[in-house]
Amino acid sequence: MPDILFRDAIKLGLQEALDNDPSVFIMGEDIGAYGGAYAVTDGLLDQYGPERIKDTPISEATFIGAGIGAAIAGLRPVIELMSISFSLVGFDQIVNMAANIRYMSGGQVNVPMVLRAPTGAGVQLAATHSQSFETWLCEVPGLKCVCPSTPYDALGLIRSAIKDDNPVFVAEPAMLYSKKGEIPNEYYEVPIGKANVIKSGSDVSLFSYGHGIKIISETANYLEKNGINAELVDLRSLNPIDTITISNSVRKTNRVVLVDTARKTGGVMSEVASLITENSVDWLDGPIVTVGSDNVPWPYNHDLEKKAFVDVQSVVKAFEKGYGV
Amino acid sequence: MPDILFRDAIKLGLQEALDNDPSVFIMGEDIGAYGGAYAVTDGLLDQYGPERIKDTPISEATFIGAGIGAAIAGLRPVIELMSISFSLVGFDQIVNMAANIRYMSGGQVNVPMVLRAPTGAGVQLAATHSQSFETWLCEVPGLKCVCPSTPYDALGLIRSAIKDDNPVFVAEPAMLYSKKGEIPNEYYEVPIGKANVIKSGSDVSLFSYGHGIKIISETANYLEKNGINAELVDLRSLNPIDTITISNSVRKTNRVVLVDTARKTGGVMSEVASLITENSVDWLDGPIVTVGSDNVPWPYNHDLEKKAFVDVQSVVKAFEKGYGV
Amino acid sequence: MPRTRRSKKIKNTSSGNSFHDRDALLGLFKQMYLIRQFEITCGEQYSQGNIRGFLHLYIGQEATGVGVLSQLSKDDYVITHYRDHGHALARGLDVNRSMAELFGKSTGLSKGKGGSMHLFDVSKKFMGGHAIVAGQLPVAAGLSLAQKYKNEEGITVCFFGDGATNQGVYHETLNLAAVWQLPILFVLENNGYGMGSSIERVRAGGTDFYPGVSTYGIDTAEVDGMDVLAVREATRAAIDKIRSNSSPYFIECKTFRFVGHSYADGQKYRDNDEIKSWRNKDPVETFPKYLINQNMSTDQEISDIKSKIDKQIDQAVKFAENSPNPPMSELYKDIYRD
Amino acid sequence: MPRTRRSKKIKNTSSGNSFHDRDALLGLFKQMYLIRQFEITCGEQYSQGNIRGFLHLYIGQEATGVGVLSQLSKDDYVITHYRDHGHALARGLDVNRSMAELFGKSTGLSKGKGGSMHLFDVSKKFMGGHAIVAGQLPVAAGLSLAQKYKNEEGITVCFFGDGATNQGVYHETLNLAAVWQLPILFVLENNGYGMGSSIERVRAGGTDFYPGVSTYGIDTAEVDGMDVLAVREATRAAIDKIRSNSSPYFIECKTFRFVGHSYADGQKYRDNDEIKSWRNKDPVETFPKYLINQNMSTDQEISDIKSKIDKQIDQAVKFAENSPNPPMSELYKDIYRD
Ligand SMILES: Cc1ncc(C[n+]2csc(CCOP(=O)(O)OP(=O)(O)O)c2C)c(N)n1
Ligand SMILES: Cc1ncc(C[n+]2csc(CCOP(=O)(O)OP(=O)(O)O)c2C)c(N)n1
Ligand SMILES: [Mg+2]
Ligand SMILES: [Mg+2]
Repeated sequence: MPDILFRDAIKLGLQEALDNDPSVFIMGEDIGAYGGAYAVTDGLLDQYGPERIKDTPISEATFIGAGIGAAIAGLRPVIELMSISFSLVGFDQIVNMAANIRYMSGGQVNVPMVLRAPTGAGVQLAATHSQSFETWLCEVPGLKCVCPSTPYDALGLIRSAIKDDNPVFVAEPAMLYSKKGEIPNEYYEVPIGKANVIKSGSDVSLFSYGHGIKIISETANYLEKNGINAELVDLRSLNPIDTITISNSVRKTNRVVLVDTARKTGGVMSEVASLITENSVDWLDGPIVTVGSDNVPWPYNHDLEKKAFVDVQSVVKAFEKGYGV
Repeated sequence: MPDILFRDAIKLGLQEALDNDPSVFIMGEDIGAYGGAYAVTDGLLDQYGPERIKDTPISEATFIGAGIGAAIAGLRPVIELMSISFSLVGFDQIVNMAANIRYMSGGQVNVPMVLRAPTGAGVQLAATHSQSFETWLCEVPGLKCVCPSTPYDALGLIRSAIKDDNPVFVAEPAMLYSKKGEIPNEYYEVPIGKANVIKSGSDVSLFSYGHGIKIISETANYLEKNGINAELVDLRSLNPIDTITISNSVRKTNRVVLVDTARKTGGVMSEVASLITENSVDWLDGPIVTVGSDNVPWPYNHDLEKKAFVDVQSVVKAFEKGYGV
Repeated sequence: MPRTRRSKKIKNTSSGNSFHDRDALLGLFKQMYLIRQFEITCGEQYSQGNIRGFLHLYIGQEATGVGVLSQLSKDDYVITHYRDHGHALARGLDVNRSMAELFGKSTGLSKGKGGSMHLFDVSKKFMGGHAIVAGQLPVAAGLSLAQKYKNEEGITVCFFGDGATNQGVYHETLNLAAVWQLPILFVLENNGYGMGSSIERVRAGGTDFYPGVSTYGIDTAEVDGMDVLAVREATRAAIDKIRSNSSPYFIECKTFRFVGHSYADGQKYRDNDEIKSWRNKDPVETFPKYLINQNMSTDQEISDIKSKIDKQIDQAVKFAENSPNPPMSELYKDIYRD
Repeated sequence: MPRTRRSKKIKNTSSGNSFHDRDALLGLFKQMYLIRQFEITCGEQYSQGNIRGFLHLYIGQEATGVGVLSQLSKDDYVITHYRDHGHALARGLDVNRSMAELFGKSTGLSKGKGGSMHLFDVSKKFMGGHAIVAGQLPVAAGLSLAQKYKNEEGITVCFFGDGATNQGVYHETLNLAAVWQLPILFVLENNGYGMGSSIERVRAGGTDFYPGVSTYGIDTAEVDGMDVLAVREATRAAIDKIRSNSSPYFIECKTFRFVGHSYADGQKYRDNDEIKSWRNKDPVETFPKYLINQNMSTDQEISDIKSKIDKQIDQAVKFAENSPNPPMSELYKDIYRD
């Protein structure tokens, strides 16, 4: 099992697709000569040439729209956005067009397109560059949305995303690009729609995704020292969401803590809470505890940003308060 | 108490502001000579002239941004969007710029701007023209967001919105423009941040907003016949949300049904559910029941659209299932 | 230096001859009349409540769509905005299924889910009406990008209105098409108004659009959009150029809608004289007269054609009326492809 | 007809005289040198980890900002993008508080909440650096709209880069400014690259921008952005025109950044020769030489100025270092105004 960087795992997935499927091409700002803002596509231009590694003008709405057009015409574009915050410039094309065109045409077209973007706060880029709009994109019927937390999942999900016949948004936590992890030598995919039970436990279910996995893992370590055996679930897929794995875990541990690195208000976990209330409320021994980052614009200052960011302490505190332990 | 159309209540609010405050002006597509897509601004061009009733080119991003600029320079622009669905074209300006600029400047500027837009499905405009993006906009720190359900609230909220020193999004349910209601002769405002207990009750709290008020009112009538006395709460203000009124109602009736006319997934009510779980879970006699429209793109066909739309029957059914009554 | 190119001014070319065989010309008339009658009928059906939502009629602009689409091959993609009935019918989409879509029926082109603004027929490479102003332009660039990428013969034709040129994506798309040298034909149907806004009130560049376009290094032509033959000739020239150069081309058609923006529009923003003066150029009236004048047709033949089409439209209405609503299960289909 | 207007080509005007009093000229040098030293220091502080996030340096482009801003009055608004240190300092923003903002300190212009990309000082009508490419353009239109609405004297100056012109809102804003005849000066700092993308690779209109702009009927000038005097003269002419006509104006400055796009950029996309040849025009080097040549200054005076400014920058770093972090309560402030 070789160790690989998160960013290189994604690159590997792109390379495989470029190698195996001539209908795959990549578009985005400065993904070619510059090598990509987070160096994910570094070297691909030399390897595959400018027809398949296409640098675009700074016009997100139009190159996303062009991706949709290319996709309904049978290609499989993979589009990189420099930041998920810039998706707002192209939100009309993503939400009104990519998500709806199949439905509006009565199923005549489909959009096998992948949009990839770094997401989340943590590197002092301030209010407009630190957001987590996967919280919105995962709510749009017609789109799929995933967010890997390890190089393993990053590769496995990018493989599935590129093969998917629908538009898939891959939110890549910016803080993970330089993290290492193992991947097997054998081919595998991580199916879209399946959560991952990272660690089985009996006393409480901790749910999160993306960069939040680090936080719930550390929380579990802390709880373990206090004799509490936590189950850790990485949602991975935000749409479709794996209601079965969620229910199973809740019904086993009877206690739930939901952790979002995005702002708590409007986070993915409100939806998960609503799901659990609906499906498993009778199995709960207490409230559904939701923890997220502060509901403020992201500040530049390091300490303020850190304070806004959800952390182990706040998760533990919320759990203790919620369950009186 | 004169009867007035919903659309005219808004117009009245605009006229008052134009009369009383020279820094107020109105911008939007075809609000002048054409009279506005939903006739809210009909006649204003003749009354106030082209400097204050400004027709814009079809470029939402730019005229919203121009509103932000005018607002930070001391004016009070009121901007009409023809549909909340078109807000996506200007989402970057609303979410990245209007909401964040005060914070990023360390409080040096503020954005006293009102954005108004018709919202919601129900008139067979199909997938791209029937959405309810107040569900997203109300999650953005830095923005306020309201949604009136009566001419009274429409006038009262537009008065407050225009006076507010922050960007306020007013989502106007498209299906309500032609509804009539009473307004008093005396001046009043509806404060932003206050929910409205439309009807006091003891057995269950029904929460909704906008066009959903009609549905919970009918539900209450139905329940009453079955001996269940429902309390009706109109959120009205989606950001800030009136946590106190919500808690009081929940703690009184101990049963909760949340109704969204927007798609259930990603609706405002998931956030409310999360709030209730956090603040009042010990007062609940059962699950938090959430009902919303189907999680599908809005179809054109009348019957399909109607089926997708939340209705009294589905609310009653969900309540009965949730509370076993 | 910017690659500005001169705009070709296309005159009325009724005196030309290469396209002038009788069947082709009568075909143009048939299509224009079909569209006209289809839409008059739509208006009636709308006021009876059988068609709902927004209804944008193409009445007055028929020569543009018919002229352009007469020159396409089956390999070419077509994509347009919400005012799409004319383009759909001129592309040969089934009249019955088009009407059924407007009625929201299961036999409709989009199974009743799209309605008037969203006609699609992928088997004819007709990639939709689109309801967000200018939203179809980036998608059009993508269609033609795919054609170029796959080395296909076809080109992409993208229709849009003057109002759409005020949206940023219009400019972004022109730029992308020119930078990547995409085989795409932009057809601007300049009817002078975006809803109630005359061009002069909302656009700084004047009422002509090709000068701005040529600063992108894109070839342009300006044509009388009420003259189906002129449109046809401009299109043929444009397509030849696109196919030989694999480069974009832009045609500006000066045209007019005789009716309101949508069915609800009282047209307070313009006066009757303007409408009247354009009505004099009505292609559905003037073109058959021209054909008769040229001894290519007769009053009788024209009126036979008309009554045949009238019947076809009646049939379409019956077809739509008699078609079933989509089953409720359709609500949940076509969101994702498995 | 489109109102195209000819672009004025502004030559090096060092031989002019109206602005040429010694103090004014030395002032230009002082500002350029201040910016240069400020930014060299920023780079050092960034590599030491005292400045974080993104850091975009203006090194090489000083003549543009200084030339333009030297001509503004206090009534004028200034708004720009993330590469904003030069504009901020040339507008006279406090050096200490600018540095403190980059350090994220409570004494910073934006209390440490904005950082390098978001310098604001409303007391000087400096309305921010903005980090979404081209996002400041619509806001600039709004500022100048307010000035016109309120019948104020001031105008609005909006800076942006060549890359920003590929965003739709650039075009939308030009259109709006021209339709509404807003008193706004657009200053394009054309440094040849948007990140790693040279203009030729991403823009169809060629490397000159004014031809496209003039199709909006906006007056344009093109100027050597490495020549502070030329920029100054172009700006004065532009502002006179804007104030007398209440109409927009557009200046394209040809310039170059000597360093990477941001601190992390290895500049693989361009070769050293290009950088070198532009370095020969470095205004911070050439302008003092010119002053000495013209007997307006001396080696000694220039080096005195430099060491004074060097000290000022050292002070600023100390000020920033010694300033406290914002208190945690600041996290929750400035979201809404009560
Ligand atoms: C982004 C967006 N803004 C506004 C609208 C509302 N709207 C629909 S059609 C239209 C006018 C478009 O005019 P034009 O492009 O000239 O086409 P025409 O209707 O004249 O054929 C407007 C403003 C919309 N659909 N999308
Ligand atoms: C909407 C958006 N897309 C992409 C980016 C990332 N980005 C930041 S600066 C930049 C290049 C801008 O180039 P230009 O406008 O020429 O300004 P310069 O950096 O050369 O001064 C890009 C692509 C962004 N900030 N916003
Ligand atoms: Mg038009
Ligand atoms: Mg640049």
